[in-house]
Amino acid sequence: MAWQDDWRRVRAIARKDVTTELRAKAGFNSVASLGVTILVLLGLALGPDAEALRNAAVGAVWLATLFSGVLAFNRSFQVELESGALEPLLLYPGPRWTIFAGKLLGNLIFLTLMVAIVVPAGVVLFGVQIPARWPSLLGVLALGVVGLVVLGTFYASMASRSRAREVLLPLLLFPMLVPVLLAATTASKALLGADVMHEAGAWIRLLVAYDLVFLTATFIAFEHVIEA
Amino acid sequence: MAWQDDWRRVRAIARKDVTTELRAKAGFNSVASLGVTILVLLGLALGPDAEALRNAAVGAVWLATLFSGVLAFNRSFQVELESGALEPLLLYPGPRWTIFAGKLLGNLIFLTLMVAIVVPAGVVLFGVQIPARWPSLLGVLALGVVGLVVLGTFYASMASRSRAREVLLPLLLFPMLVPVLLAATTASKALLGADVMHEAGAWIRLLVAYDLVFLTATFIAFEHVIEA
Amino acid sequence: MLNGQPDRAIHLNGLGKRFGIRWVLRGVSLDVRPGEAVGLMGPNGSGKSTVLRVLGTLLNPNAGTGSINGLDIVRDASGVRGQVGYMAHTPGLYDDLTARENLRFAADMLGLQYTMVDSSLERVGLASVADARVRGFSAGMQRRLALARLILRSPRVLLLDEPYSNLDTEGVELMNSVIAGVVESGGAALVALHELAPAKAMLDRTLTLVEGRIAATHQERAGLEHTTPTETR
Amino acid sequence: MLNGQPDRAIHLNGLGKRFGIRWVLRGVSLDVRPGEAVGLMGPNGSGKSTVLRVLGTLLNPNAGTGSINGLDIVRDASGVRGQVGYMAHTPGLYDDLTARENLRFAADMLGLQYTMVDSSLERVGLASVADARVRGFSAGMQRRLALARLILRSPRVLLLDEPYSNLDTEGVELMNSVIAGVVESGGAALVALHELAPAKAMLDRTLTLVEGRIAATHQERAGLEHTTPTETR
Amino acid sequence: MSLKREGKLTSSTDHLRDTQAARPPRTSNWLAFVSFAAVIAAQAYAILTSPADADMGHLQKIMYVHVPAAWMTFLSFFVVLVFSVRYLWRRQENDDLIAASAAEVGATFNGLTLMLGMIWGRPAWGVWWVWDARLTSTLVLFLIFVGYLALRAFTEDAQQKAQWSAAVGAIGALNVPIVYMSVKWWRTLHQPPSSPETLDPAYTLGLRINAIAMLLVLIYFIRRRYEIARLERAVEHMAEAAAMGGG
Ligand code: HEM
Ligand SMILES: Nc1ncnc2c1ncn2[C@@H]1O[C@H](COP(=O)(O)OP(=O)(O)OP(=O)(O)O)[C@@H](O)[C@H]1O
Ligand SMILES: Nc1ncnc2c1ncn2[C@@H]1O[C@H](COP(=O)(O)OP(=O)(O)OP(=O)(O)O)[C@@H](O)[C@H]1O
Ligand SMILES: [Mg+2]
Ligand SMILES: [Mg+2]
Repeated sequence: MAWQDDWRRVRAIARKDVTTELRAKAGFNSVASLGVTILVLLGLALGPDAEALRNAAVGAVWLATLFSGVLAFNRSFQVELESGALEPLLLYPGPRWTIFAGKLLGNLIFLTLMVAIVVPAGVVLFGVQIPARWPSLLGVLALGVVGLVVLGTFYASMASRSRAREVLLPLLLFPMLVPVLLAATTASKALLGADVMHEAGAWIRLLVAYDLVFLTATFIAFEHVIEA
Repeated sequence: MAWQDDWRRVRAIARKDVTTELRAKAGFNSVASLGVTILVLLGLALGPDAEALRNAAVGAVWLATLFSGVLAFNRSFQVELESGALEPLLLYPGPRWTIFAGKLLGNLIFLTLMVAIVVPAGVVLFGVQIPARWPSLLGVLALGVVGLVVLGTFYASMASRSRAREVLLPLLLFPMLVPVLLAATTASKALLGADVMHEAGAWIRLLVAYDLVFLTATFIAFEHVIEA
Repeated sequence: MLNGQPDRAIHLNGLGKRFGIRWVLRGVSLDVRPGEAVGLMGPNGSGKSTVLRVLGTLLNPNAGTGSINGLDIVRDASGVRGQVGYMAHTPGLYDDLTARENLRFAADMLGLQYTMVDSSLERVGLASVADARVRGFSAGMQRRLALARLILRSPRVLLLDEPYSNLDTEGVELMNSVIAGVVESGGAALVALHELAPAKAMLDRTLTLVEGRIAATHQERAGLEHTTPTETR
Repeated sequence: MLNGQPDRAIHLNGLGKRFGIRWVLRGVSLDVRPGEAVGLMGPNGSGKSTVLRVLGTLLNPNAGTGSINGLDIVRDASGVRGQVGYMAHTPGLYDDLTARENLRFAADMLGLQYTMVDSSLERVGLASVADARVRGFSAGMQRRLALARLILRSPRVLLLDEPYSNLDTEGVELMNSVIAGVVESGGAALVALHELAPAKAMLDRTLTLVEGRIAATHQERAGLEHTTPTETR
Repeated sequence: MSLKREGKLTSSTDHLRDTQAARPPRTSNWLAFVSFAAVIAAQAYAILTSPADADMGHLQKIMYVHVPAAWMTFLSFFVVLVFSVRYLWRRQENDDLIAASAAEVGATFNGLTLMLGMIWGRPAWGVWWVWDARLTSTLVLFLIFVGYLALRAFTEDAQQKAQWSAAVGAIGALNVPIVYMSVKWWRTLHQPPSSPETLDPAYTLGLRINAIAMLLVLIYFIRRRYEIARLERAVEHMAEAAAMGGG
């Protein structure tokens, strides 16, 4: 029974966040458009050489996801703060990790939708050739997104409650995401290139390990973070 | 006398913004560190090849300035909104353009300080060779920063009052800044390369024209924007 | 009452305001004479705050006209702002500045001497915390500071939205003395409130707003302790 | 009073709380028995909100101990949260959700049936706007919705911070009936307020807080209409 | 190590009983003297005994600061990790203050390593910076702890600050080896790392002596910073005594 109650809480939080985000008209659409805009900017700044662009494609897609994703994470806690709704949230009885899990789930849904727009846009804009083994590419994408969401949600739970949320979140998050960025871009590049599956393999293992380590660590740490 | 009153208002707003920003202790420091962090991310995403990185250097510096600058612009109006201080601000008698001018001045100071950190970091990290004609490079930089601040402040005055400010501002601003980005990067690249002064010259003229046009346009438009 | 002053300090005629398609004010007409303090009562959501925000030039009306001391609230918004002291539900202060810096900023914006800052801090009883940041102020201290900012501009017309909330007894007296000061020098005040008690002694009459219309006028000072229903338009 | 219930619903002993180096509460001791409603008065900045926030487990005390129905507010915070209904200065609602969605969310978090949502919307008089977004609600409507959320959890102990502000007469009665319901079933209430009038009939006694210490106790219901200074600790 | 000397401050609710703890801690001047004397001696020894490097000549002598500084960076952040975890475990204010002091000192050494490395790299490699694994991960490590310090600066409530930075410190330290591995792999896919791995035995003794001297400095700095933090807290506790005690 207890786990059912907990699961109901997790679902309620995720549902509320997604609803709010979709309803705040500009919410999802504009984060996705922003992702595309950043892709264009990267293209222009790195441009005009087509070869150089193709090489930069993977990195650009990940950076665009990262930069626009940060905004989404911050918003998810900001909703709580705007009219002091975090206090009532903290005052519900029941375990606190459900709050983290709910936020995590909401952000995961949100970011998955976003990636579904940014990645095709990147493929088109940067002229990437889609290889036969695109399912593995999707796998890399998913692992990267999980890493991004786990740490993003965790740091947002603090940053968005401090006074400098917009600055603090990327400042904390970006250096921590260096392994994800490297692993995801290098693995994707390997999969896009000839093949070298064994090379991509090592990076994918790194991504899996990273996701597991930080999923565990943040779940443990969240209780300490949210209560203060 | 009237212009003295106006100038006093402009100064008061700029001073208040800078004070707030400095007092929020890490305010400036962390925006500057974020600029450096973004440079590092760009370096990692664009891959280990030194030649590719050198080519990307100018673009990367501008992007890092842009992405961290956006945060600064949003903050400058957010301060007004946090406890409903925008309403009292609007209720002071006297011309509304002073509000815009004050914000503009504050942001210009802030961004100049930031560029003074991000640009040297970019030069070092991306291995840029500083050419003899570096004063013209500084000129391009200044023109670019002005364009960035003018449009950034203007759009922030709208975006930061909407619910989706973090997303809306870059979404409105980035496409508008495409000419600045292109002109500044191309001119800088030309100045960094052999020389081709006449090539850089055309871009610099574009920058000057852009700055003047939008400085005028935003001053006119601001009265309509702020009052709604 | 001063000479050459229009005989209506606050004037609204058939004011209508809608949000989206919902009409929140449906033809509100009222007049406040110089030297008069009028209360605006009514149930939650009846439109009190909206009336004050329109008068304070923060919202544009969708129908009807209004003026403050003869200045039209739409066409001459900037002139109106020079006359009006508006106090909202929220204090609207800069949390990272100190009390004194907040008022100095206001003085800069209004073109006033800094010496007035200290005297108004004194008046609201915040002189001892003048150099503390507003962030740590309690609800009532913030409201006092907002009051200090209000008196800085020596307003001719006060528009106060539930000004007594969060204030202790001493704070209530302070608020009343500010209102009295403005009214006695020929100004006017329109005060939204729910609880009449703290303002009883101050108000000449109260208007009751129900569903965006003036439903009743109540004489306070004249001793006519009964409700006069007025024609709703 | 129920059986097996501790004889003190709310208990504080020597509570101290500081922000930075400034002590805001300097040894507050108080007891509220089951079946009692107690008012907490005092000037602005005296620490009323802080007392309630510490009792509601939103702040950790820096000195002293406290308990709610025998549960320690620090060690057993989670248990305390299950018993307490806390209402802050601000309503704490999600602006982009409707009134009903806000309450359904609360029901999810509390593990309650959705049917209770409709009945509590009914009770606070918001049934007609149940599907409107909270963003457009007036100050008083938001407070009513916060009240609806409060009764959803059937709290045993109420901690209310200036609950009457923004409420019209009908809203005040509603608030009083909620307090009465809790108190009559053996619960307890601690209510911070400035204006005694709306709560007069409800409160058994009031405590006055001055500079972070209890300065006086005042009997309301027992008819002892004078102030008893108590020893400050 | 003297860092671990127990001062008996204080979980947030207990410290009232222990008024002893409010007394300012002793300062440690002797350690300042010893550690700086050791650094001067070690530098003098190393500079005098080491032969000029075949490629770099006397430039090589930067090594005696650069390398120990790098080691001290790692050591400080290890201290941060240990005391952050310990804080989350025991919730003692002391642990937080030690972790914070170590983070500040570590960030300083980290910055020093970067600066000296770059100053060295310019003549040695002809560029200020290369995207080598060790360099890049040192920079990322620096940024991680800049974030940590920014977080501390942006939060006001002491307990919130302690809990948040303990979590961020621990998770940040956890990531350091992963960052190092990933940057290394990223690099090695294309070309071997260009950082100098080979070290002539002629330099090792000088290096070791300098490392020990630098360790003393590190201990001194962390302790000193910690004492200052304790003094700040002591002021608060004295204010408390005044507030709670006086009528
Ligand atoms: C910004 C530039 C640099 C950074 C961030 C940097 C960083 C580091 C770090 C973190 C270490 C300690 C690694 C360990 O012991 O595992 C180290 C050691 C060392 N560095 Fe640097 N370094 C830089 C530039 C240089 C340069 C230009 C040289 C010489 C040409 C150099 C020579 C050394 C040597 C000889 C060691 C000791 C190697 C060993 O014990 O294995 N470094 N450096
Ligand atoms: N920005 C807005 N958007 C949509 N509706 C609004 C907005 N502001 C106010 N309203 C609606 O206008 C009506 C009147 O609101 P107003 O705030 O003026 O009421 P009020 O009389 O001040 O109530 P209270 O006593 O609760 O403060 C309410 O029904 C409210 O829902
Ligand atoms: N987060 C905070 N940081 C610093 N100081 C604070 C903080 N919260 C409250 N204070 C200080 O604590 C004191 C008590 O505040 P509190 O809000 O409890 O007063 P109050 O009795 O509720 O006042 P009011 O009637 O005005 O609401 C005030 O002096 C206030 O400045
Ligand atoms: Mg209102
Ligand atoms: Mg209060």
